[in-house]
Amino acid sequence: MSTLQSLDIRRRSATTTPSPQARETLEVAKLIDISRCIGCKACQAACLEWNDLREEVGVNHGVYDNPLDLTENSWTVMRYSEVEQDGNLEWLIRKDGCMHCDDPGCLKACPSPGAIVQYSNGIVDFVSEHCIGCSYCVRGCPFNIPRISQRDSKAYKCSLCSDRVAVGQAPACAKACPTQAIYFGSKRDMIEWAGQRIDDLKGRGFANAGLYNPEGVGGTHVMYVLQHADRPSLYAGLPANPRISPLVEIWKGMLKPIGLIGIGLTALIGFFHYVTRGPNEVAASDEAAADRERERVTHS
Amino acid sequence: MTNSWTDIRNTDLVLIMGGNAAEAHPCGFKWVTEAKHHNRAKLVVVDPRFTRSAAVADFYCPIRAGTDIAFLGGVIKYLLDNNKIQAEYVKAYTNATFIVREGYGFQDGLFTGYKREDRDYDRATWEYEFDEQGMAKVDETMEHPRSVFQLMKQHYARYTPEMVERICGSPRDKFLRVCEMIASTSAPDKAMTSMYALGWTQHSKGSQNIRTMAMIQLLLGNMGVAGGGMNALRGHSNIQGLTDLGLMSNLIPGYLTLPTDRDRDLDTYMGTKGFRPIRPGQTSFWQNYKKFFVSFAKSMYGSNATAENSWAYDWLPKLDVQYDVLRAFERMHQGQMNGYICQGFNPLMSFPNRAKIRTALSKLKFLVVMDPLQTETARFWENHGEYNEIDPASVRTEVFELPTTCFAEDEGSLTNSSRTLQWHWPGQAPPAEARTDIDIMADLYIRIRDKYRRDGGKFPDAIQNLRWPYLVPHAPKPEEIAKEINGYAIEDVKDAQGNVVVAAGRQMPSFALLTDDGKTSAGCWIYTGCYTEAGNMMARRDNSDPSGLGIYQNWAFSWPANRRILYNRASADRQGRPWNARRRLIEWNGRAWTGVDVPDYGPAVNPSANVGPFIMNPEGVGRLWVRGLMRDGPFPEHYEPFEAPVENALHPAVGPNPVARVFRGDMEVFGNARDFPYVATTYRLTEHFHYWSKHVRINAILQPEMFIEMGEELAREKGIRAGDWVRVYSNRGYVKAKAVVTKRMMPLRMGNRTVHQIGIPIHWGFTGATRKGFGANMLTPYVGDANIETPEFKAFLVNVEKITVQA
Amino acid sequence: MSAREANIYDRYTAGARVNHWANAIIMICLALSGLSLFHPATFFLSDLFGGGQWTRIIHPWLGIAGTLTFLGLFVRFVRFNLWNRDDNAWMGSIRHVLSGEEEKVPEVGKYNAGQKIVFWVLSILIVLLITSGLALWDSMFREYTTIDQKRLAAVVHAAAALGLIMTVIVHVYAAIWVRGTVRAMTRGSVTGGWAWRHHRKWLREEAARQR
Amino acid sequence: MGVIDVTRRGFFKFGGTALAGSTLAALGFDPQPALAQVRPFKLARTTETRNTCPYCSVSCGVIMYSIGDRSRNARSEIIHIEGDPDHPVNRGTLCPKGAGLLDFVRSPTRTQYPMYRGPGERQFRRVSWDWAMERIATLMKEDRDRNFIDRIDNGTTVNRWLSTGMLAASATTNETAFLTYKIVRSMGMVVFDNQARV
Repeated sequence: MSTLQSLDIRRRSATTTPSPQARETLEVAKLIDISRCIGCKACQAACLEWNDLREEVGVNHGVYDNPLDLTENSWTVMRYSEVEQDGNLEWLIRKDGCMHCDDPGCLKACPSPGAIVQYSNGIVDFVSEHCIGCSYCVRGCPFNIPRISQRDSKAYKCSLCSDRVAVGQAPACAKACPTQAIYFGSKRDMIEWAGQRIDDLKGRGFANAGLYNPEGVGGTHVMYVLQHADRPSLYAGLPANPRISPLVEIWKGMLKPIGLIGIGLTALIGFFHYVTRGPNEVAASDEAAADRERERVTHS
Repeated sequence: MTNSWTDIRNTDLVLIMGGNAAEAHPCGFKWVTEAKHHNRAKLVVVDPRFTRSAAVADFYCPIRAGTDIAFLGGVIKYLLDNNKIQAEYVKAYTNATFIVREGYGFQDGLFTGYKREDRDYDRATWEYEFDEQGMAKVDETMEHPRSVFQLMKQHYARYTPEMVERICGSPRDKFLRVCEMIASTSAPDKAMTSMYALGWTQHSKGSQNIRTMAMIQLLLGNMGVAGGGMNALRGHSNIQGLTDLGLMSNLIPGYLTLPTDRDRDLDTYMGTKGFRPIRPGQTSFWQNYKKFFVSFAKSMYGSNATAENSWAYDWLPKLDVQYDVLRAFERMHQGQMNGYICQGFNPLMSFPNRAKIRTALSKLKFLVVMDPLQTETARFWENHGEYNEIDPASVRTEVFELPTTCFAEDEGSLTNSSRTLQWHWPGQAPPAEARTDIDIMADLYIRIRDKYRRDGGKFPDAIQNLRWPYLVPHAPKPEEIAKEINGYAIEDVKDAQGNVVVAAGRQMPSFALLTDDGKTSAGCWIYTGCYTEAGNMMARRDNSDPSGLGIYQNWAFSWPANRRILYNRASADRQGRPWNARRRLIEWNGRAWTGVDVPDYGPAVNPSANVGPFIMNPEGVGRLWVRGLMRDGPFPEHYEPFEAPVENALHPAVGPNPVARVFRGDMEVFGNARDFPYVATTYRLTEHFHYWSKHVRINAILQPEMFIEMGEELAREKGIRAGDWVRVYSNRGYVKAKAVVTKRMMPLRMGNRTVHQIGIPIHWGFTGATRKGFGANMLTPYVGDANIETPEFKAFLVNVEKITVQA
Repeated sequence: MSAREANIYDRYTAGARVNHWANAIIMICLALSGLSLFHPATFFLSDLFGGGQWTRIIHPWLGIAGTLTFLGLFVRFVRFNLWNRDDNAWMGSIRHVLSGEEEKVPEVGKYNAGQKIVFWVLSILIVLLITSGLALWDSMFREYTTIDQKRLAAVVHAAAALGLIMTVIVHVYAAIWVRGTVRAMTRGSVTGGWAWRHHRKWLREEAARQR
Repeated sequence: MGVIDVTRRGFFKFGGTALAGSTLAALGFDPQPALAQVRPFKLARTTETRNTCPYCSVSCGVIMYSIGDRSRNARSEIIHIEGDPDHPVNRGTLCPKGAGLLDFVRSPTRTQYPMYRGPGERQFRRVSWDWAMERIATLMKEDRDRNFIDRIDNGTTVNRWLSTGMLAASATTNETAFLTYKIVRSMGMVVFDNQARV
């Protein structure tokens, strides 16, 4: 039933035992170099075309962003922000979409076994057959990426073209990107290439150029090279240090076992109390006393 | 383009001005990104808007639309004043040293010889001074007061940085920073590439915009070198091919010109095509004009074109005036046109002043539209409310809409901006009853020819004697036509020693072997070599690039003669040694020219013969001063657009281009700065392709609805917020659109005035998947460039107001 | 109390009983469907409701129904569950209660302190559950709350649900442990002896009313 | 894919032990794991054809993937268009227009049939190719015969036809262009232009 041998899955949602993970496949990553991105939306077009997704033709909202936000049909959108700093203008354009975290909040939050899987190559993918549309993943994700479809109540997000990567191709957006702002390969190579790009940027006066590979989520398989890595929020609200919300950690963390054990214990306490104390029975003397009392009250 | 897309990787500085490469040619722009990373190249963008090219640029400078010559004139002055030119290159390869005759001059905005009533020049005074042998005089020291160098220095002395700031609104410091960066490429081992497109061509002085940059590239020694050149980023996949093949009023394929009423017979016609060299020993390649003309005539009329009937000279129509689209629609508007055929194209959306275009179309007797998409032009007679107000009953035109195949369903070659002809194959059958353009045209021709055979009629000879060698007459094969374009030997072609070089019936390997005695046929001489005996060179897919300079000799075929970088002789100094050791194109090895590209030169011409690298020019060198070849002046001069917010600061008496042709009725509808205070410019977005991609769902999703772009300061003044509906109106019409309020449209401080600019993308109409929209051409003025009649879409005047629109 | 045997006392009307058992059943379904989403190990419970999607669809509606039915109970019994001095005394001898030595436990009215605690705990938890539940009901009310609010709601909902389940377990156990209690809610009446043993003051009141 | 096969009959019995069951689960009793399935690679058995993007003049190489293996009974419909990795200019990349080419090929507003609209009519109607081409040829011949100028006053033969014009576009092939040129000039047309003008 699974075209990808289940051995290639590192982690599976709502599954408390480890998935079979004997094989160590190449850990891939997509590097998005904002300094090369011309905001042309080729990646959006390629994503829509490859995944056979189509959006309703919307309206213009007074900006270049179309559609305005990620949706169940648009798994990646460009976010345009105009930033003016000491006299000169910068147009920072960021390709928004799933970051494929190493510790995915969506997977941690998802209650349905197998609905979200993390392959051994680092891709976090939604297996829509198991999705129950509960929006837990939306709450788990530190980047607010998953979207629930109105049509089928399933969660959707960028799959890093797991189907293409599974047969050895690059994702559709990486292949289409005209200026190689999107680069795909092993995570190690991408980090190395990012280093070269950062040196080039530093040479052009961007002292704070850096790699965005946030530790808060264990590093991501979609990384950015930012001209201003010291202020990611300039890039349409890219979180400075994203991590799974502590509330989600509590909710999905120790609350779980404690909860079940609590219920279990309450039931057990009751059982053993009954076994030791025996039932609290009404004795014949109580019935007699009740009669006397009734006589007393009714006839006094 | 003089160079090629992949050559851009070799550059050290990219100037994107008069174009928006990142948005209009994203995959070509990749090579700018490559140059930035591998060569530490810098990208400079000068544009009225902070475009997506500027988003990844190292430096951006704003400019008022329509003032490019003022800016570039300022750059020339900067280069000359600071002696930042490649002196040896300028002296050897440009006409800087040539002496101009007495009587030439420039005063108060006009060159000598202006005839006010004709709006034209008598260009006799715009000529070199010749010696007795008819050779132009030169002064190697360039000190002579009438040398081109001194005249140029004097002409651009007026373009001071202050004047540039006053005219263009570009802040002085930013302008000087751009000059500095440009000047850095005057070093022999540095190159700058100019990437421009309609931002420069769509002005009433478009050709001169480009000439100014060509002068700068010549002064810096960037012509003919790797990573240099004048790179026009053509807008369409085969606009280059159609122009090469002469599909214009005054052209014959291969940039020959159609005879005019003055050319009574072949000899008179050929008399004007002498192109005798005017410097000793120059190639002046156009001397072979007759070989190309006769070979063309043979491809048109085959055996019916003989020496006796002057190679069927009279079967070609002669021109009284040039019938460009503006004149065509003017005639239509005056009811002088009965029929019109649109093979693709969407004139209702593409030509200026749509109201005039719609009225013109409705005066036709019949209109034929051949297009893979349902275009607005085919539906100009339908009433679409505000988007297309017309009463169908009043339109008497018979309209035919013929379905054609699109690129995916037909076979043939396209010529891209780098002059590369590439073959493509169909991936599916045409939809429903669509047919290829070839089949439709062949069907039309055969029907008309047979009608003339049956019923006779006016002058059927040319039609009936047209060479139609196709195996299946009503369905010519693309290969057959490609071979015909390449040309073949009708009889054995022999060399001087008499041995056969090309046997009869064989494909011609090169245009150098074409003859003017009727032995050879070639549909388009510059394409010869595209389909030779070795097969379809346009289908070659070997993408090896041994030199690493992005030449790709064996990928498809580049005209002329598979040369990838034009004028590449200029990449080597007088002795034949490359200026730039790291990027060697061709060099003289003592016996012949060798290198990575086909030499744009006689292969064995010794450099000591001082044959200039610009082999097409009678001077043999690049022209800083163009004699009488341009209608509006041998030196480019700043003229304001026909609708300008300010008067001409250099010469108030002469505002707009004095020789641009304006038809009666159009002059009166130019708006003035009082009623229309804001400069408007039109342009494309990267998500859309003119009026095609509104039919494409994915692109409609990416940019669904018409908008205009305005600066934050202007928006505050008008109380407009991002996303509001606004009405932008000129003296000719109005459009309604959403407002994109942005920091990227900067207000220009010009002296004590502030000029605001408004940007209007062009992509929406009343057919297709996007929201219905008005067309930018409802606003644009009906005037074209003085030399080539390209409409002035890029700079005109509008006003804007906030409106409320019911959803 | 005409024909019935004299020593039986009515404790709950038919309406109360129907209301109670409706709420009970719904609460159990809520617990089961909730638990299926709570822990991977319990996800199999979602098959009781026709799979994950149906569980996610039904659970909120059950939540609404549960809240409404509980509201019915609340209105019916709130006046009996107001805290008074007897309850403090009862709490003081909690050890005797647990060990079953009723005689050492002070007399109480219709409901003892334990039952009142259960009543109020359930009320509070139900309020928490419905508010956090609505915040979590994305398929209906996605835009009304921010993601952070939903995260907080998720924790509150889970904790409150655990509390509710445990409280219900105590409630059910107590009913089973104290023999004769279950009939109160199934048949609506208790024996005099039961009343004498556990709710003597209530017995007197009932008896007085029969005069 | 039931996890534990709960039959209708067993429902009630099962219900009773719900609470007890939960304690067991808490101790790590793991129901059958749900397996993952990746979307099958949709180009696995399609036919590839090389082509050039029709839009701008970078002329990126594209590969078109069509259904079927060109066998007779499968209409080779294009299902995906991607960049041609071998093409030296675009190296497999495409811009947003190129990446959306599939929707151009399959646009619902493609022209399908020859349409005709007579003088004053309010709508297009479908006509046959033969009728349309015959009508156009007749109109053109009539107009040419009536307005053809063979000679001008000073006796020069000019052989031009000014009253019918043609507009060539920008994305037709060179072969179409040359054939069009031959036909247009053989009829004497000079009101003739193409997209380069704008």
